Amino acid sequence: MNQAKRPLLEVKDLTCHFDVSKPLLNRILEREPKSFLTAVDEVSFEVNKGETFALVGESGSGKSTIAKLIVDLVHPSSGKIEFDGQSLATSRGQAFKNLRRRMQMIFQDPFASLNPRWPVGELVAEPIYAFGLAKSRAEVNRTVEELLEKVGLSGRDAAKFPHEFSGGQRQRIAIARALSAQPDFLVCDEPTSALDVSVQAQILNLMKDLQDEFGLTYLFISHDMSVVKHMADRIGVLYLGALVENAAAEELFKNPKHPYTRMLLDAIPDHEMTGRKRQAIKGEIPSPIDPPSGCTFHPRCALATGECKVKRPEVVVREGTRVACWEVDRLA
Amino acid sequence: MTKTTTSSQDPYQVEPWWQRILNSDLFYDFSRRPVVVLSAVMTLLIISASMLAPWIAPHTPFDPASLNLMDGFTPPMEPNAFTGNVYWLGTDSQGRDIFSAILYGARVSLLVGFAAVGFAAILGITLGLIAGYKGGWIDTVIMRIADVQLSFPAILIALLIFGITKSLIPRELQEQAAVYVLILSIGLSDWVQYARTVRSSTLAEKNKEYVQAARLFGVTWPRILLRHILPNVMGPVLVIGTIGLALAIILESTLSFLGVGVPATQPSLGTLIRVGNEYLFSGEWWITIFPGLTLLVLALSVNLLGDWLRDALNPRLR
Amino acid sequence: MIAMLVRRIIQAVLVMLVVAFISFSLFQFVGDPINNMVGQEATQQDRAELRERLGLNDPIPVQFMRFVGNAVQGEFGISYRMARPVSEVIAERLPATLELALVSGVLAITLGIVLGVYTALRRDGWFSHFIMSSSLIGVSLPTFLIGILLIYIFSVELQWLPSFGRGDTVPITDNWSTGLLTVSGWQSLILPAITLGLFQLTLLMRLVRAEMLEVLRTDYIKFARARGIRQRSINFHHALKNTLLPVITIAGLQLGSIIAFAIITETVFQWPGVGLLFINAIRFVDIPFMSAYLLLIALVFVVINLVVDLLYFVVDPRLRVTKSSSSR
Amino acid sequence: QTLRWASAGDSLTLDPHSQNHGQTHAVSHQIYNPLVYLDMDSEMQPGLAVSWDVTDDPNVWEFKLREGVTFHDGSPFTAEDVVFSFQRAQHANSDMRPLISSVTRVEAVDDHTVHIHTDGPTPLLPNNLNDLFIMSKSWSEEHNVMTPQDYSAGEENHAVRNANGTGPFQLVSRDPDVRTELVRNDDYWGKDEFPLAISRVIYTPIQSSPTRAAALLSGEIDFLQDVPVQDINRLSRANNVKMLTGPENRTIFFGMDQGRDELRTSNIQGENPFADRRVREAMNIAINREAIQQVVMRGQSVPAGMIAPSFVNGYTEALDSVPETDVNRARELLASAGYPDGFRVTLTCTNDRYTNDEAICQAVTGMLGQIGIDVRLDARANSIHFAELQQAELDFYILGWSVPPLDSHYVFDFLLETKTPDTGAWNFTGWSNEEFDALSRALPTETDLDERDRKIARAWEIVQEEIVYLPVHHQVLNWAVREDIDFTVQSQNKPMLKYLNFN
Amino acid sequence: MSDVLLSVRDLVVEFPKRKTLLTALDGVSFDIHRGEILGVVGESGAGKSLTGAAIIGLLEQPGRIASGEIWLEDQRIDQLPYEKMRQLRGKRIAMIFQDPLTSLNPIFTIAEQLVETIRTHLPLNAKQARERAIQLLDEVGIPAAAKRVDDYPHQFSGGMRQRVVIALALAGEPELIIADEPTTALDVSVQAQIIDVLKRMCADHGAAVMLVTHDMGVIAEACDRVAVMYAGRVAEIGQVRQIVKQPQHPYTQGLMGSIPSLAHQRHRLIQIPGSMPRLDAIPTGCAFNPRCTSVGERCYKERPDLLVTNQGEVACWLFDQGGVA
Ligand SMILES: Nc1ncnc2c1ncn2[C@@H]1O[C@H](COP(=O)(O)OP(=O)(O)OP(=O)(O)O)[C@@H](O)[C@H]1O
Ligand SMILES: Nc1ncnc2c1ncn2[C@@H]1O[C@H](COP(=O)(O)OP(=O)(O)OP(=O)(O)O)[C@@H](O)[C@H]1O
Ligand SMILES: [Mg+2]
Ligand SMILES: [Mg+2]
Ligand code: NI
Repeated sequence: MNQAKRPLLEVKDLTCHFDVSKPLLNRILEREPKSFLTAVDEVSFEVNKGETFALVGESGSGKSTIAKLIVDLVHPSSGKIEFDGQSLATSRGQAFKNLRRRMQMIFQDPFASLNPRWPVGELVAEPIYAFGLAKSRAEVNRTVEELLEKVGLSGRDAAKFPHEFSGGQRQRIAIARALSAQPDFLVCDEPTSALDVSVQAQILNLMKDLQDEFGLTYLFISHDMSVVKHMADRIGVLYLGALVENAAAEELFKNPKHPYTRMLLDAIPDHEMTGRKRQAIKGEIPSPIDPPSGCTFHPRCALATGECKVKRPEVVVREGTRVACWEVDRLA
Repeated sequence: MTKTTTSSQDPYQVEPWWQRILNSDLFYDFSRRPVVVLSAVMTLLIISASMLAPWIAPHTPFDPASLNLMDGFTPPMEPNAFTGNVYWLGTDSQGRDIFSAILYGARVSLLVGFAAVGFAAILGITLGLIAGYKGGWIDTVIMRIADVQLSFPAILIALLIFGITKSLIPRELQEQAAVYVLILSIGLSDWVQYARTVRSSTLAEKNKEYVQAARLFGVTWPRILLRHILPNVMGPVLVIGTIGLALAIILESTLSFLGVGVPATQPSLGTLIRVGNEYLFSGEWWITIFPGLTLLVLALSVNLLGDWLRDALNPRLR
Repeated sequence: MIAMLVRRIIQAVLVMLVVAFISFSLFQFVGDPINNMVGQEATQQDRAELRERLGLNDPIPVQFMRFVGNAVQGEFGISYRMARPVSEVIAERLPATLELALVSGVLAITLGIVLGVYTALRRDGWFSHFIMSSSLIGVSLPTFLIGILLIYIFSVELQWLPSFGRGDTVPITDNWSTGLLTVSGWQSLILPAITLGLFQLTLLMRLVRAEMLEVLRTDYIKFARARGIRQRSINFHHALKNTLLPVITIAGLQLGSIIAFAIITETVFQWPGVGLLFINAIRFVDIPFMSAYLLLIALVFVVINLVVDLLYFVVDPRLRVTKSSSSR
Repeated sequence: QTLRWASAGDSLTLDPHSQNHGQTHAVSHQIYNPLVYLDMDSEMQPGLAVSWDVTDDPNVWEFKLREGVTFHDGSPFTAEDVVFSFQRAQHANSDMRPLISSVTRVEAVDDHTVHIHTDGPTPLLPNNLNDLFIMSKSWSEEHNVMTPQDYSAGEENHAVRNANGTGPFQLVSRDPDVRTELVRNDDYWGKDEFPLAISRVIYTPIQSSPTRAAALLSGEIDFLQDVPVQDINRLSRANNVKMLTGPENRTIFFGMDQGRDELRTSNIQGENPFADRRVREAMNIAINREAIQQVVMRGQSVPAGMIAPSFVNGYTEALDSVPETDVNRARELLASAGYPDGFRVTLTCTNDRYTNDEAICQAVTGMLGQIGIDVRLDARANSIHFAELQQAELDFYILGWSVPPLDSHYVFDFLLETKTPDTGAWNFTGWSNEEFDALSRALPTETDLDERDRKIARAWEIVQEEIVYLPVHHQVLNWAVREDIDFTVQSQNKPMLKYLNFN
Repeated sequence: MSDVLLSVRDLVVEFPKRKTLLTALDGVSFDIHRGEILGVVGESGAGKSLTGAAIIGLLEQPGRIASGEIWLEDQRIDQLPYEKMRQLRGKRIAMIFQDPLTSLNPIFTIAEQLVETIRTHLPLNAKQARERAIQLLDEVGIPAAAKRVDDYPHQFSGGMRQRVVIALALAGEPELIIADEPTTALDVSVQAQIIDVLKRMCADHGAAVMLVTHDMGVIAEACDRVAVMYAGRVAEIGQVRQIVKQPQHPYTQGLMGSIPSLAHQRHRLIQIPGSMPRLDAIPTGCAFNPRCTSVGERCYKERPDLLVTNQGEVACWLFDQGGVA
């Protein structure tokens, strides 16, 4: 195999069930079987080095779960995740530690992702200590200072506590902390959804700058289509845990293949007042515990046929786009 | 709004820790409440006086050999009918100087109170953290034990443990063991509160992203519990601890009053009150009133502090 | 609903078994029951015989099962101290404790709620401040001191109320004679009930107040205000009902505690209830009585908890409706 | 006139033969009558017997019974009832058995004469019958209470809460530990002899001593038996209350285990300091009995030099003279015994049995501390104390002893004779002296009373010389009554309410 | 204009704090006309919610209106006694909060809450009120309203609950609805539905709406006019097209520029440097001066008031004849 062409991250048939059964006694009394929630349903995608892969989808579609699966905060029920040819699940010891280090995550809530009792310097230094990336206290301090300056803060902020910072600044601290592990790959779970637009712009710009500087690879999660469009090279659309469409960003916006993707795009508010008519999304997302049969989107789909109700769609490739829909050709 | 620096100051200047305390909202709120300040002063006063008892007390009431029985029942500030000795707050039935006895008694009460609270807190926090963080059957087991325990009022548990240990410990050790038995029984009757509070805070904290972030760095769970979660759940613990201290002191005195606490040769405030109680109607009011007042002031001050702390640490009340 | 009930009952049984085991262990580990039963003249042979007769040589699980079996039938053996069947003594004394607990419980709960609500609504009134600060004194003074002081003031100095005992009682059934039907019974009840209820009253009051303040800060109260709902209705309809929900649990537990705390009050006021017997039993290491009392208190707690849970179920719609559509 | 009567503890049972316990008898005395009883001055008075004497056979006593007496249920009192009652009191369940252990047979000579046969001459038999109550045979048969309640087995019989006596009062209701109500027996045989001024008695035990005092002050009770000594001052100052004071038939003292090779609770290994007489003497003169009397007892005690109260045959003031307190000499004695630095020992004490028992122990702890003996104090409930004492597990303990038969032999027999299954039942000191044993054992059958007294005196001499016990004081009895009540203290602490009068 | 329903004049809201007096709203002025939807945008902490709360008289302690006037038609309402104000609430001014999950009292049924509100404001008997409640639920798009009216809040999904909240707000037929971020807590996909309902209801009932949000998409879609707030002050007010297409205030310009565009791809977004000042450190002069790209001398000294330009009102010296210098 050609080393250069190998994707940095390869996710294959990733599935994650959560056991959401009632307590044993209730199940016995109410004669209910165990029930599982399928948060991620046979998802496969690849992310190449240096590119940004985005995941979009409504709330509850499994975006965060995929993020956690990749960084091993949640263990998959089946499927495999390979990072640079290695799997976290099977590696041990130093190799495991090293893999961990190379994948870091930025969380949605800049208020909850920083321990309020720790001064910023220690927050940023924690990965350095944990992974043994510095030899002396002085070196740690220097690194922390550099990182803080890199994300637009001052080295002297290290002694302050998180509550003395605004949301945007905190997200910068979180980024600095993630960077302190010297990762190749950053999972960003809605990193700006808690921020104001003006601050969001700062963070998005910073992320792009850092990507240019360090050659970082991003898995970028968002529900805001315009942000996704701005950031991503490739986009995956999730619906009820399944990846219904996976396309290059340009292509997805220009030429959506899956009816759900189309629906999402139609629902984007027209904040630029271009006169585009906005369509409200019909219906509500079904329960992932008891998902519809066949194509899970069929109850909300205008094109659904009998086949959609019973058979799960296979992934087909159309013009470089991988899409899971029986009626894909009709839509085009 | 911690930052109160005016714009002329260097915004990056870091305050030393005492400056931080003095500038904190907590301290500001504290300094604005005379009652709270007063109770803090009283608490500190009683604590330090009892710590220094061997140096400031005029007598050593715990040494029976140093007592002169003839000094018994001396009223405050009046000479004894037989010996002519004058005592500040009078003496009790054994000729013990009440003032010294209060100092030493408060020492026993505070020792029992602090140790019992410490014991309960450490036990409760540990179990609460583990139950909350690990979940699953560990959680179930710990919390069911807590439920069973909660089915018994503290006083009953304490009485029971006291009763059992008393019959298990050899007699010659009992006098010394009494204090430890008290600590054990009060502590054991009290851990549930800590466990429950810490557990629920832990449940909330463990889902916060900073914990997940720490896991990403490969931090092991005991370390996450200790370094990350523990500091964030200490607020409520502090509040329960303070109020618990007052309760423990009262419980100790109640047990001593019921005759199952520390022995009369090493009286705690409760024992002093119990002993003095017998003489209340006979006119020797000072034997019970002075220790009673001390107990009241101590418990009240600690309670006031706890009360204030609870409000002050509750972000929604601010 | 049924599942909850079943779970609670299983839990209750479990609690009772654990407590039963503790009680049982008392027999095993605390002193030799034989020694307490026979005089010192008894010969070694007498003892062995008695030991055999009482089944003390059987394996521990067998003994435990027998203990539980007996306990279920209300058989706890003979009190070492009083030399009478424990169940009988308890049956005789329980009414006194229950009446005392009930009256002080009612006192604590009603006054606690009323004062709690008042202080929450009039947060800055001087009367609220007065109540709040005096309530702190209430929790800072040990119960026994309060009792003694009340006796001193109202019995000795003022001679208004009796200082001890239950006053005249009227038999209702064979075992139950009540003091609630006579004037002297009520007079005798006042001081102990206040002494016993004061602590719980303060606790409840502070709880109600905190809970009420919390509720008054919620969004739905804010929204109710924004809809122009009348202040009265907001305070006493919207807020109070939500406040009382969590208070139910605590109030239930308090009622249980009251029965246990009666130990002190009964000692001070010479109230002829089970608590008084218990404290004596502790001093005398009267194991049968101690274990029976333990089980009794556990039972009271368990029953109260069960009732509270059911009550909760009835009043809180969030629990009642099982087929909630989408709330996660 | 109703009398509301209170004491610290309740009667244990109304079955008169089940328990040999002071307060139980005190209550029973109101309902039942013995053949003879001690009146308020502790003088022996005819009860259901009008006269008694030893017959020609020194082993047989003859009692003439009172005529025309009826039980509360109206049935007549006859010799059969006496025979029955003795039999009942000799049953294994009865606690009264030891008092009449010498009785072999009781025989009804006619309706109003009984003969009591003993195994050997028993000159002091009537003294043992003070608390031996007579029950109705027919009533007992009817209610199936032919045998006494088996107290330790927790048995309940009809006689426990019901009573049918010949006494001055009749039971109305009984709620143990709470309330017992009696009314005057208008058919009482002595209704012309005694004032019998009370028509109704309500008897309540009140455990807590301040409450007891408070109840008296607040006028909730009329007659209080166990007055807390510290409250005496206040009570006597109160204008609605009157204090009654008198010597009590009880002496408080300390016992030391002198027989063992090594004490259980001491730091001295391999030898028993108490075995050395010098140690015991040192302790004896280290105790400041005056101080205890003045402060702990508020003057309500008589410092003691011997372990028997003044009513007892054999008591002399010389024997009872209190040793001079002398700390220095005590130290010297200790040093000469080989303990210049003292030693450690645990003193076990009751806290609910005798007047201010725990305080006395505390005081003694301090006094012994002053001569270098490090005493650890363990104060506990009397039931535990006595249980452990009876298992001979205590090194150093407090004990109070009263002598209802008013004779020294009672003291010797229980407290001083060498411990064997038959003698020295309460001698837990391990002390044993052959000469003493011989003297003491000769007493019961010694019919020459002068010779008997000489033997008693010699026996006491030995005891005092050996310092077997450390006497503390004789208790003083305090009763409090409403101002308008005319009553006196009875040294047995058994109020005979029929003597009580109102002014 | 003649049909001004609500007029806010120089509103100042203060919070006395331990050492300082925080001025959270500083001279806010704007009008709302009948039947109009006025959008209020701004960064978090700009004072949007406070404005709404001040209007309906529900400022939280220790906040208080320090000066300024609020007029509802010709009635001044900022100083009304509690009871008078209460009668206005729900009847003439209603408010919707951000979080539908917590806005409903969990232990009362929807019917109980609706009926109580209706009967507080309208002279209907219980039966009529119930009918009206069902009708209202129907109007806001609750399917099978008659059946679901007796359900408890927790039996509804988030979007449904927000509809119930809207129904409750409309129960007294108010003339003005203050909607404080009514869609932020909801899923993107249901946002549009809620905005639709709100718009339709206002059109049908002729009520004016003050729509507080920081989502420009919502503004662009729903509003007639927009007020942009910054640090407790109004930076700019104008027609929505005007604000979106040709923002005048440098802050509005920055704000609009920082939104990623669907239409054209840029490598970097326009960003306003820095962040909004804390309330205790608002710079003198124009509050925006540290972040402004066209800042001049005057901006540091004098505070600009709203200046009427031909395209709306702007608080910026750039639009004063005197200029920024
Ligand atoms: N620990 C868990 N246990 C049970 N169910 C879970 C768990 N974590 C997530 N889920 C469920 O899995 C599904 C996917 O959740 P996930 O958090 O991945 O969604 P999301 O796309 O990130 O949504 P959002 O946009 O709201 O963040 C949801 O239905 C959620 O309820
Ligand atoms: N109770 C209070 N005490 C002190 N300051 C307050 C209080 N309530 C609000 N503020 C301050 O007033 C300012 C405006 O708050 P407001 O809630 O109106 O902001 P907002 O524009 O609604 O923001 P968001 O978009 O986050 O809802 C904020 O800086 C806030 O910190
Ligand atoms: Mg998510
Ligand atoms: Mg807001
Ligand atoms: Ni701050």
